[in-house]
Amino acid sequence: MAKVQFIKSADVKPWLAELAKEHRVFAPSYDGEALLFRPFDPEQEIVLDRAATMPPKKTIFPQSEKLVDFTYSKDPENLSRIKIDAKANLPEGSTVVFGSRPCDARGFTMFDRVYLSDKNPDIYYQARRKNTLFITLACRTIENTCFCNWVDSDPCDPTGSDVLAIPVNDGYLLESVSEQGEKLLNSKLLADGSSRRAEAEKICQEIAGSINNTKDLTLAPEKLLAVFDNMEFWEEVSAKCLSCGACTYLCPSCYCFNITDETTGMKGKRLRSWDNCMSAQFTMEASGHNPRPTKAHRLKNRVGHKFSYYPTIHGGVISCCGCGRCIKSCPAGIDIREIVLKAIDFVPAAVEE
Amino acid sequence: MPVLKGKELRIVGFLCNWCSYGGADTAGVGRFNQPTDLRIIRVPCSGRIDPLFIMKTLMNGADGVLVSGCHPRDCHYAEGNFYARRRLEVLHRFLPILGFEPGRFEYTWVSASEGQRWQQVVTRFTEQIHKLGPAPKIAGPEASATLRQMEAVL
Amino acid sequence: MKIGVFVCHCGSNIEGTVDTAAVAAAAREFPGVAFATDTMYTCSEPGQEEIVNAIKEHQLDGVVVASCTPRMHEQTFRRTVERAGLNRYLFEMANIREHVSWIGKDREANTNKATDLVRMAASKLLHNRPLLSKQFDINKRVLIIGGGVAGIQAALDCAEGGLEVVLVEKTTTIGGKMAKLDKTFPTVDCSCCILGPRMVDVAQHPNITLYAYSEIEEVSGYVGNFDVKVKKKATYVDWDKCTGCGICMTKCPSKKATDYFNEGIGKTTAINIPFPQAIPKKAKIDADFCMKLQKGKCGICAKVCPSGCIDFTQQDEFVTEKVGAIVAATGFDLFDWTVYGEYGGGRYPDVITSLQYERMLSASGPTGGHIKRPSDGKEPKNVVFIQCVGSRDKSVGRPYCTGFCCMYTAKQAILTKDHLPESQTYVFYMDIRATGKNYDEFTRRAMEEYNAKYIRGRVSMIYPKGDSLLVRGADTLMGTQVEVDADLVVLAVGAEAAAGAAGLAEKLRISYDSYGFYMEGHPKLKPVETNTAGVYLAGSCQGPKDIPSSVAQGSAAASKVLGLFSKDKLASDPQVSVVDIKRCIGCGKCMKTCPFGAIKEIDFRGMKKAEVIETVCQGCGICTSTCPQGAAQLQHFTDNQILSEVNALCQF
Amino acid sequence: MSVSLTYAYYPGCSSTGTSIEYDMSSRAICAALDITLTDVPNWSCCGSTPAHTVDHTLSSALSARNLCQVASMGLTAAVTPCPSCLSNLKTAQHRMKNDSFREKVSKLLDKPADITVETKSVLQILVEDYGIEKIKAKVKKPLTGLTVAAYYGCIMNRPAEIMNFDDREHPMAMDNIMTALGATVVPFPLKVECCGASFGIPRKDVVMRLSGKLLDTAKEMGAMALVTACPLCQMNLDMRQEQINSANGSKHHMPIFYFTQLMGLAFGLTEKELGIDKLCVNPRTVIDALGMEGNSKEKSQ
Amino acid sequence: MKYQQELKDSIRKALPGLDVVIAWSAGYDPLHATPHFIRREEDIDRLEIGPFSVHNLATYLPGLRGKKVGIVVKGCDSRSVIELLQENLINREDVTIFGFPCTGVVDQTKIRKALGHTGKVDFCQIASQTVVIGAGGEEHKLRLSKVLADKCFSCQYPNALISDHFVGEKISPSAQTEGGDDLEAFENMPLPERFAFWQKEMDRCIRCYACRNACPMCVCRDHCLAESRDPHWLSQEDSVRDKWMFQLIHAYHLAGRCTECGECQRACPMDIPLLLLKKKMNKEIKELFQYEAGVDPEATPPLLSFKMEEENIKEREW
Repeated sequence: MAKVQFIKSADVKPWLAELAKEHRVFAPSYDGEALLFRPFDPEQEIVLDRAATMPPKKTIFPQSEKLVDFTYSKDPENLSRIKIDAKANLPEGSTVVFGSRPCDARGFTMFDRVYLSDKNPDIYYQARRKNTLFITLACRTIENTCFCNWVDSDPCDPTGSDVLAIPVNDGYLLESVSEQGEKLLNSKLLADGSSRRAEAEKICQEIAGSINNTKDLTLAPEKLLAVFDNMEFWEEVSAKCLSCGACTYLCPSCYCFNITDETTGMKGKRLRSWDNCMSAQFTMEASGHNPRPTKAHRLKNRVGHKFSYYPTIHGGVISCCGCGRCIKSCPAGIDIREIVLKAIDFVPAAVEE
Repeated sequence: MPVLKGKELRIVGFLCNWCSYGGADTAGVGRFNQPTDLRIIRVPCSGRIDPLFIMKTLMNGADGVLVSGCHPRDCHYAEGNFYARRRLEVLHRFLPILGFEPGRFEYTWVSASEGQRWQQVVTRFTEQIHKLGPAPKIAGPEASATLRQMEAVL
Repeated sequence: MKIGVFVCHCGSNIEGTVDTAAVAAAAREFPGVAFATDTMYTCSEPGQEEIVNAIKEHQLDGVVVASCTPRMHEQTFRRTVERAGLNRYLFEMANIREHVSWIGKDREANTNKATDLVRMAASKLLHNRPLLSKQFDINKRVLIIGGGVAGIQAALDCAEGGLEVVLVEKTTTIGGKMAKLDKTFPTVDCSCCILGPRMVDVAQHPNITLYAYSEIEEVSGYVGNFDVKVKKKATYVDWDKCTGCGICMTKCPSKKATDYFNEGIGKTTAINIPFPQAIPKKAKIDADFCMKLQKGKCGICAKVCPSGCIDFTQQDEFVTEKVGAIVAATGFDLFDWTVYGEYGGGRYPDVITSLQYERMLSASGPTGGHIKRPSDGKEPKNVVFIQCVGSRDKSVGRPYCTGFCCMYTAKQAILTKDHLPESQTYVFYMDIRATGKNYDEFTRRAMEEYNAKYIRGRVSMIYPKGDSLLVRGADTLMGTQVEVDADLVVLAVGAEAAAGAAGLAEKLRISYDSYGFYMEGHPKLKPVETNTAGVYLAGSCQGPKDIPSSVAQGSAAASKVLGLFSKDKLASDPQVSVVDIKRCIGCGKCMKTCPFGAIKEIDFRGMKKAEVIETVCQGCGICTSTCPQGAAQLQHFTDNQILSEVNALCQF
Repeated sequence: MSVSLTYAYYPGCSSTGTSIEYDMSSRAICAALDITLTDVPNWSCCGSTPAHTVDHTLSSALSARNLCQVASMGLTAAVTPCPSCLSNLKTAQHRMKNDSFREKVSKLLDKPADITVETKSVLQILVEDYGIEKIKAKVKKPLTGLTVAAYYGCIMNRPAEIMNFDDREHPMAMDNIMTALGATVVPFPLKVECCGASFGIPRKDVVMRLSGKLLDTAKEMGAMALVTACPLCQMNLDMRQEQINSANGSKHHMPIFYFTQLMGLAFGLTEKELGIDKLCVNPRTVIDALGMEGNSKEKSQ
Repeated sequence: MKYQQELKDSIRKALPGLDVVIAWSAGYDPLHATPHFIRREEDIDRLEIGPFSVHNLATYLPGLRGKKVGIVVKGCDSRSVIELLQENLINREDVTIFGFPCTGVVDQTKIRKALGHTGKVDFCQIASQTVVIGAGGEEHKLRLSKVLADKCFSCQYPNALISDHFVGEKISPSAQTEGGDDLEAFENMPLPERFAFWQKEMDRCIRCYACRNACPMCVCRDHCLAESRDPHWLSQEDSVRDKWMFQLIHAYHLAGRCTECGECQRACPMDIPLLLLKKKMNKEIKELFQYEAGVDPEATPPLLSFKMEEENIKEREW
């Protein structure tokens, strides 16, 4: 049975300060005009009434992470005999993310299926994932770009979170989702919240009820495959794409990476950094050949991967959490919903014999 | 190891092969004493010096960058230093917007015969950099704490 | 990569202030370095052998030598590594002598700096790639600029060697300064008698094309294939027809034209042939003084000319010559001594230059070889020579020694006594520099046999006193002031680069010093080469020289040209730009900025791309720093090579 | 252009004594030429010989003090007739280009030393700012018949990089003025030679020799009179002419004018206001002969 | 927008000779427009021009080289077209330019700041100088001038500088001639503060390169130095150094070419004030060479040319 606690709005910061003694705590605050998950700082205002510019993706999947430090050393007897010492840089410590949205937290479940497979777990991801807890805030308003309801989720979806916080009148109802989450709810600043449960449920229902534009994407995997070879279709939908990485880098469920070694002198590091399937470098081969030479090919990959290929191998789960950041932040105003619907509705022209 | 602590600062020179590198050689042949901070990178022509090398050098933590080429009209390649002059001047004027002191980067002309002038240029530039002191260092990827302090200042 | 590092002691030149062993020890820790040692003289034969052996023994595939400037020995060591089977570009030098050991004595700082320079060289070397030359055809013709004794010698030697020679002379006759001299030191033989036959040889040699009264307008191209535009200035005389009879000169009514050949001693006619032995012996009209050209009236010369060669409408004409090598032999001019107010600044007619005095002494000169004072035509009794006028004088910006003035002053003192046995000569000098074969003996003779009174000191003032000049100076040996009543004062004016030398250097793309003298490739080892391949120097354009040295240089330059042309094809320098066709977006910015037109646009699968013409590219790298996407990369100085040096020096 | 010229006027100590006629005539001709000279209030010694042989900083501070006075007048240029004063003012300015030297001077002055004021000699403003042509136009009584040699002395133009006026070896400013006034100017080869002034007290024999040579040469060149621009030169040649004669056995009787006096005469000013009567060697015969030839020529034109 | 119908007619006439016409249409909500590629007659109806036509469509031109392209441009966009023509990156005969008098476009960041929260926008009406936005159940009335992009205040070229079809009447440029107050203010900051400022701002860069890809003059695109190993200017590290260095590469490569359209800053999802660097570069270029990019298709950018004697460079004084 989940633990249910209540916290007054005014107590949020003191509670986070408490948590910060044991964990790295991230909460949304402004950096310039961008709302980001930043290390908790009591001096800074925590902004919870809108979705952050960037999901808390970096907390588990850093933009660039140093996987390995390596050092060359020479045999003094024979300088051309070189030894390499490599040291893995496994992440340590635990992290709490406060104020993530259901879509943000759910995004990592898309990662999990890939990085935490039994056969080949990614130890770096694993280490962070295990030790990163999400206190997720249920959404009270649905933004124009939101479409979590299209992808089997909703504004109060606890999937992927450790604690779900539902905004109620004068504070938040905190519901533990995981065991680790339950441990976070032991503060003296929290009071038993059972009495407010009904109020919270009502709020959740109200929000869910306000959504009326749900689309059925069941056919998406199959329909997208159907237009796979229709480059004209993809050229048209990608015409305005600028091939930048804003959509992928702001996406809570995009998990591609690239590995590079940077060496200076006798020392070096192996970096894993975000990759971006919109970039011409993505899948660029050493020969200069690129199986995805144009932006049409690449946008096809992004949409296809999320709405067709991933669900095909992961039990129908669409690898998109519907946060809408790719729509909001696209400098060219590309709307992924539009593309998916277009593919579903696409009727191939009758082939004339 | 590379910079003698308390004695030297990191000063990088980009010199064209034909005039200024020769001028530095002439200064050596003439045994014209110079401060030891400067490390010279030889390039064929000042026209080869992409201003981005200078930015990169500063970004990498150099305390000063000195560029020297043939006097205008004397370029071994006829026009290289004319292009260089425009590009380096633009860079020189641009750097302060980034917060680099304007004097961290200078460019000048020294011919292969001007050993003495080279000595003066090096001495003067080195003094200028020592007066400015070590360049401010850019925070590394781990320096989020420093960044937050900066934010507090701003 | 397996790099070998050789840190040179250069005797004590480097080892004196750099701990080379420590540098080598540090180098062993650098990436890629498989072998490092310090050696006594790397450039010596055993030193080079050591490199060759180390390459073989340790299977090195790259070499760093830390020694002197690459401008000195880069070629030497490139050949060394080549001997051991490596590509010559898998080699880098760290200049720890000129840039380290010779400019400071702080051993700790020097060792540290030398280590840094080796680190830079080694990290650049890691990015070096083998480069291979291309062969290209050459045009075996040579252009010689300047028809003085050095240019004449070079022209004749080249022509004798079977080359076609184009000789361009600025004035209407070849012969240069030597043709103006009466006698030469230390033999006191007739200058014109030695030079005259050689001038005739030039005129008659089938391999020599002479453009007199012509200048270089434009030079393009590169070693083996220069295109030179020559401006033939208008003489208003059709030289194809002119026979040099000189009738025009006898009839020309404008007799007040400046006599350049005679250094302004006397006047000449507007149409003139500078002197009887002129080559080519052709007349030229001085437009400034010609009444016909100035006022439209006269035209007498046209009437009297038996071959009808006068053409008042003549214009400058341009011809283009294709040559494979160029020798600059532009000589010197005299310093403008009138900045010396204390010598009258040009106000006293009886203060003249040494070269004017030569013309006065010459039997073919305006005075017929009689020494006469310009002011009143009287024979002088006391003749005072002042040396170092515009030489060794920082205050007028001429700190260097012209070198030959001591000798010609002694010669002129001797000749004065020969011409005027009653005369007395005085020579104010700073030091006597007579360091040639029989030179010192010669100055001694001037003093001892010809009784020239040598006074060691500078002259502070010359002023007229009665109809003579009072020369006041110091006698530093006696520690007194001396005053000499002089009838004639001859200034031993120093030499400076010929007028227009700097402009020509810019066209030739060679460098020159602050006095306009051209820079040789190396002060000792490459005295007639320049840093521009295919361009050589002869004579005083490189620095003041006496006749034998100028002739020697003329021959040296000729032998360099003959050597260059002994091959049928030249190897291009592979340090050229190369465009990565994958990265090129065909924007053409590189083409816009290339000074040599070495980049052309090509079509690659329907896309515009840039391509470098290897033999035209001179390797400046402007395109590389212009190309925003780094597609054009100057080989051996690629972005990554330079960045690796930056990174070796600065890592945050 | 009719912008009137205005300068701060620094007379210098000599002008109150030995060279009072230089001061009088300078003021008189400037007035005649509509050049406004405003005396520097409360001026002091320029820091000349007595001071600068002892202490350079102190000497420069004296000059700097006067320059500050000029700046306080709101004027940007100061003029003095005396080349010695000018030399000192300019040397001080030159030294003060060095920051640390200027700081020392400022400390002595208790205020920042001025480095903006421009300094010139009366001769310099006449030729550079006013102009020979305009001077020529002001001549009422041409000095025809007068043959003079112009003697500048050793410091009017030297050191060239500090004085920055005319040719250091062969100045022509006074020659040109004299020619403009109608006088005949002989080429005078010793125009920048030393008169021996600095040895005036300790080594009179040197003065006798050097100044004697000047008089000898002037006479040889055919000059009737010497014209000077320096109080010390004038004094050596004029006041000491008899001593020179007796020391050298010469018989010179050569009037030594200030150039300003001759300008005044040519402009038609009275001898009184030009201080002609202050001269030691009587110029009467020379003055009386003035204009004879010229006047007749003018008539004939 | 007044001239919208006229523009549609003009495009309709030209469309048969063109492969595509690039314009704008309504975006995902009433506050956004999006680039609109007109290929068929029926696409024309969706065309919309107005204060949300923020995108500089010239960015798409080099990628469409070889096709017959029509493009609708604001005055500022037309300068990018000129610059592309100047650099031979597009062929004039392949491009048909439709111009209209632009009265300014909005700055989404300003709207967001004014409204506080723009996630839920229901409607937006613009009547003369007033903008009425319905968001989150509330109605916000804003003065248009409060939310116009900075560049519009100092706009000197409201009408396309180059066009084949111009609809409407040309309007006169804004009275304010001196732009870049923010630059001036920034230049008055002490150097260490500027240094700190950039580090802080660049820290949040996610290296998505939207700034670069939205820039009409960033023509290297797929071959940018930023992602290349040869040449290897930048590492993939998440460091301020590399991120800042990229902005310097961008700014320097734009020297004398940037038309200050502001797309870099607009495109930045992290709202980094990137335009400041370009403004500074432009200011210096203008001072040094009296040159402004994107005005004359025949001009040569100043860094690709030189003079033997440079009037405004006094490099010998150092």
